[in-house]
Amino acid sequence: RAAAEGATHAPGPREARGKWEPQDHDVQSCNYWRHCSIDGNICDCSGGSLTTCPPGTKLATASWVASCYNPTDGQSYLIAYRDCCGANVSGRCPCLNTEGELPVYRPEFGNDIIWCFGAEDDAMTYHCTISPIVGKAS
Amino acid sequence: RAAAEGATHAPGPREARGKWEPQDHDVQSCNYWRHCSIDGNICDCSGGSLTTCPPGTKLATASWVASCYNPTDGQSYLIAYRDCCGANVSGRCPCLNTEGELPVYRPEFGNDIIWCFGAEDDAMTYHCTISPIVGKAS
Amino acid sequence: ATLGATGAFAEDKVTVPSHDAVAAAEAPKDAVVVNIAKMKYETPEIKIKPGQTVVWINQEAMPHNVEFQAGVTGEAALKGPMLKKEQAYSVTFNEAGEFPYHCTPHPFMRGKVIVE
Amino acid sequence: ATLGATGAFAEDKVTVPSHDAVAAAEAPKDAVVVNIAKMKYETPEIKIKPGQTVVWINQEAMPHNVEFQAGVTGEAALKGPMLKKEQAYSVTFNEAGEFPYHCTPHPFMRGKVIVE
Amino acid sequence: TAYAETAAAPQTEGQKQAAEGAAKLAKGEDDEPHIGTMPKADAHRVYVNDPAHFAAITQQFIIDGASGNVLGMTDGGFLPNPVISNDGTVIAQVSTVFERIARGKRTDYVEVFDTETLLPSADIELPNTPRFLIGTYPQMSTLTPDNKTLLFYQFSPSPAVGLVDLANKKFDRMIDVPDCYEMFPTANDTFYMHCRDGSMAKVEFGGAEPKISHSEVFHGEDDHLINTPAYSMKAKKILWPTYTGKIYPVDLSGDQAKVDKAIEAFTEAERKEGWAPGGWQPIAFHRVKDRIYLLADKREEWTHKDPSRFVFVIDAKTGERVKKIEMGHEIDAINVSQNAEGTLLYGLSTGDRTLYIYDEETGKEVRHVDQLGRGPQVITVSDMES
Amino acid sequence: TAYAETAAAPQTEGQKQAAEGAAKLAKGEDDEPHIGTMPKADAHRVYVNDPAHFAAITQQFIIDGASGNVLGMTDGGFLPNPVISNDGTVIAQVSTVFERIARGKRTDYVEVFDTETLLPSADIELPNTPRFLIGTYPQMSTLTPDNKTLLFYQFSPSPAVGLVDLANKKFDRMIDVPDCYEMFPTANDTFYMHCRDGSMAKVEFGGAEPKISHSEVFHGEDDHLINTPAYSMKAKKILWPTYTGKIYPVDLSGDQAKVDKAIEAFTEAERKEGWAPGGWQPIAFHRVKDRIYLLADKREEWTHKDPSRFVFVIDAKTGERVKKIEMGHEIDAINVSQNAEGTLLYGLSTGDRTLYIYDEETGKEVRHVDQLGRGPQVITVSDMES
Ligand SMILES: [Cu+2]
Ligand SMILES: [Cu+2]
Repeated sequence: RAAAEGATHAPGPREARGKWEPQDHDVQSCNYWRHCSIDGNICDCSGGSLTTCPPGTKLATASWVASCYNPTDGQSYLIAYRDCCGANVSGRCPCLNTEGELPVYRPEFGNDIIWCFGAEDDAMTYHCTISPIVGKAS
Repeated sequence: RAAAEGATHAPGPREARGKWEPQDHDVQSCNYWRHCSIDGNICDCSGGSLTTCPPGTKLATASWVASCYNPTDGQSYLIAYRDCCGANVSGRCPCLNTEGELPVYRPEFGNDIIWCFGAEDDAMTYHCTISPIVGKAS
Repeated sequence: ATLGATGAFAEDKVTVPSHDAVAAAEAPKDAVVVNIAKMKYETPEIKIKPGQTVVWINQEAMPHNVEFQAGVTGEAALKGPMLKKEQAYSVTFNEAGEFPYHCTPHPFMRGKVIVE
Repeated sequence: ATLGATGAFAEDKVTVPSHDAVAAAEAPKDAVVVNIAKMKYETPEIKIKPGQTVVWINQEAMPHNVEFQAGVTGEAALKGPMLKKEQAYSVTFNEAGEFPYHCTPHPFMRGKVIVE
Repeated sequence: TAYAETAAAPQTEGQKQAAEGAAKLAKGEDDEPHIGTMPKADAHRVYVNDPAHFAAITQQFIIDGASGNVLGMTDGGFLPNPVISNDGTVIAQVSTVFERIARGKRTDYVEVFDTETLLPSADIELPNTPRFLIGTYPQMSTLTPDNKTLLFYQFSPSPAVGLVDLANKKFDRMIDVPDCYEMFPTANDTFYMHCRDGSMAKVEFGGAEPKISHSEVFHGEDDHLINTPAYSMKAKKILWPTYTGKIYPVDLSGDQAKVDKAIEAFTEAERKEGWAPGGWQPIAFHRVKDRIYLLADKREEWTHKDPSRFVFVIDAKTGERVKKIEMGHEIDAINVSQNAEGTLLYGLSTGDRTLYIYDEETGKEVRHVDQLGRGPQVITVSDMES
Repeated sequence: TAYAETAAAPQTEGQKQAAEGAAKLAKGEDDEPHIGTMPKADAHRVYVNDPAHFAAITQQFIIDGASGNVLGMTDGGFLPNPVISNDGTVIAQVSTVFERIARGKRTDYVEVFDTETLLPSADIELPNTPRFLIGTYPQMSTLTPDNKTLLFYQFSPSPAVGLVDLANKKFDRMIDVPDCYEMFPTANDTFYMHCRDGSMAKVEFGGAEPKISHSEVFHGEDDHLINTPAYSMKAKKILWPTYTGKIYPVDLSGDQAKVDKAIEAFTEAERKEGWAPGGWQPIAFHRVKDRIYLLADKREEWTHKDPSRFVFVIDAKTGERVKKIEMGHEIDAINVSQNAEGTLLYGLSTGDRTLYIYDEETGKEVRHVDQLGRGPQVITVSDMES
């Protein structure tokens, strides 16, 4: 059907095994540049934003990181993926990207771990992930 | 792809708003004649059978009923839909049929109710439904 | 309440000859009959003497039962089996009192046994 | 442990000047510095005197912190903020003892402050 | 493939966020993650509940109908009932959880959510696990007009209505009721129910003993009144359709329920063609416009819970059909925002897991919100109009 | 449309039930509903776990690979680890639930299921909510060979392995371990782990104090060993592939871990074309046949968790490729039944929520089992062979 204004559904995960082709215009799409190693759901789709947790969840202090390439300025930035916890998984905007993702014995770059450490009330269930920048990739 | 032997997936729910056309050859399909007023999941698909609950669940004593037409012998039988309870919904073979289904104030024919009454341990979550005959429809 | 060999609940006010449904023909002959039909207990209120037995006989295909809530016949609820058409269930009332009951799936089906 | 106006936990063995990360330049000048780089505390074991302050400065983009488990600096765990590059966090150690710590997301990053 | 944008299309939420993120980065501003809060509810706030096909845990989506953005979510247990006040100040649910997922100790409780933080502000356990476990009917849990009392329904072992004192965050009591179902509150101490015998019961619970009276029987045994009528507490009016589309307007504004002349949504010819309502929540009412919306389609008999593709808009005063809207999707539930201007018509597709949003005036679909759980069925709106 | 049957196709479960039901009815036999029991486990028993994309509650499907029938299901909490013994006598899990769905008091526990009734036979709470919450890796929870001790992994605040005494249904103790991950038991008091530094650690916990020793480092920092290697406890052998398909055979049968010559699954030319393993559980091992199965495809770098469409069968002794099987679907996890004759190759598609079953010898798909939850990822089999 014809696209209605403000269509809210994001293109799904990227083509299996395909090249990572980051964009800088839609946070709710899995190929948004900062989501290069995200595993889970994009918080902007369930009441949060690119860098804020939805109301009702708890923000982890810990995170895993990835170095993501920004096509707009040609720089790579370190993204610290912090989980929003204490609620059931949102189910909206699920993505699994693994740029630079390493196995569990290199947990600093591993995205299978439930990175809820440091969230208030010891919240440890996974709702969604935010993609804040913590610095330039070294 | 070519149909593999013993294909286990059942045709889904019937066409929306369509005529009820019961068959007598596949219990795991939503249009099996006894399922004429089933609301939920067919137990045969998750370790039970047409008239038995899967291991690990509890069998309700109560039920709702419907009068279902058997195309094989041209008779109508009263089916007492008993729920198998105490486990999360199976998610396999979901069906919603409403032949003769009545609103909640006629609960004896209503299939929205969680009919787990009488199950052991006061089990009250819904896993699946069996379709035993309790008699000829009067 | 523990079930004794005879089916008797020691501290309860009733005795239950069989916890399973029986064919109507096998129901105790001297019992007071309450027929169930058209979503009703035909005689919703009956009076009996202590020691008498009531037998409920389902006369229709729709399954019914009788259930006495916790505290009525004993500490625990007494939930009779669902009865198919022409199946029966009996309860012997040993003590005086009023014993309301209902049908488990059909709470609007209510009756009472008055023992005096 | 209740947080006093000065940031001091009355019954704890430490004082925390700021619970938030501060710019490295704003770290206490007389503190003993532990740099964090390449997924390590560069000086994983340090010895100080009671009353001295330790400041951890993260020298890389990868976020790190320090966390003292429950029972070490006080009854509750002391979880420092995650530090970005060139951010710092200080703890003043008031009593003698051994204070092991680790990085919350990276348990293999371990260190110890020995106060004597 | 690049996301196609036209000059005319407004920015989506995802695009806005990307632009803001890029701007901040360009200015060298640090990201400062934190937890967001909910905006204040307005007339375009809409709640979608997902009973998830009888799953042991469920979800509710809080959506801004005007933008199609999900504002937040709440978790529920097994078949919870959403409870939303008309003024938008109460977001609550009656819910059930078990100690070990789907078995073990059962707890029925009322949970109230802070409307800004969406964190629980009250958790009130209900004694004796009383609540009726059934597919989600809006009128199985309601608030009184002052928002101070929450009512929930009990079926077994004997019909009753539970009162929960929200102001003091405690369970109050159970009230035995006749063989009647669902609650339609009209005052802070009064609600109506629909009874098995075809009458409406009036229950006044302000005194020491509840006072219960019945209206006349207003429909026959063969008029099957659907489970999810439309109710306007402010108008004290129920619009209650039968399986065939005969709509009973039940006026609760007087001393006793009074049923006005039924409105036939379809002509006899249309009914012969098979036109009849169908879906989970197939009727809505716009109080200020005094309009009825009926979700319907051509259907075989006994398909009253199948989705439908059309909404018939009916003037509640005259019973005349105003228009017929083609929904363009298989719709299971409908509702309408209660504002007079810029009214939105909501159509929820359980199969698509999508809320489709239409301009009520033009009937055109203007946006949609997808990925709404596993089997969303219920749409709740508030009535903030005077 | 009528279900098409050919004379050759065997009856499905649903067809069998229909025929039996019709036969009983024709004979006038009453239905006697009751609760079924599980058959005894055999070599074609296969378990599929659905972590449901991080949902707070999950499910496991117990399947007969030979027929494709689901035999039963178990419920799990958040990211549970399935624990199945090689002799089929233990079906257990390490699980986590919360008092209010996804928040509130957290409980970590081991649950053991009766293999006939599937009812819980043990529920053992773990103190201090120790378990590592992570996507499901088979080796994060294991049994000792005698089935008496269950091991689970703790990550934070410091790596440890928990011991649970299944025989006496109680938590035993935590053992501090070095910066190492996953457990590979070789004896009732010994297990190995893989360490951050690239060595294998041996942990002997039979005495008062655990005795821990390390092998040599056997791989460099740039050899990324995947999270879900294949482990045969009976062979005491791990087949551990890297992201590029270099497979380390880790022999745990001696005094210390010994890593044999790595097997390159792909030639340099193939690797240049992009061939590499990928999926959630992309390697399996058939002990009696001594064969390795590697799920792989042509892929871009850094797509190691994307599904693949091919299984490369490799002789574990010679490192030679035996054959390449076209799976015909996007597969995320594979496993093989351990029987020598009639071996089944299992391919699980998370996206299709379907377990595809292949004749290992011919490589042909012979049946499939669909509707397996929301995001099934893990396949577990027992090794009942001598
Ligand atoms: Cu009855
Ligand atoms: Cu660190």
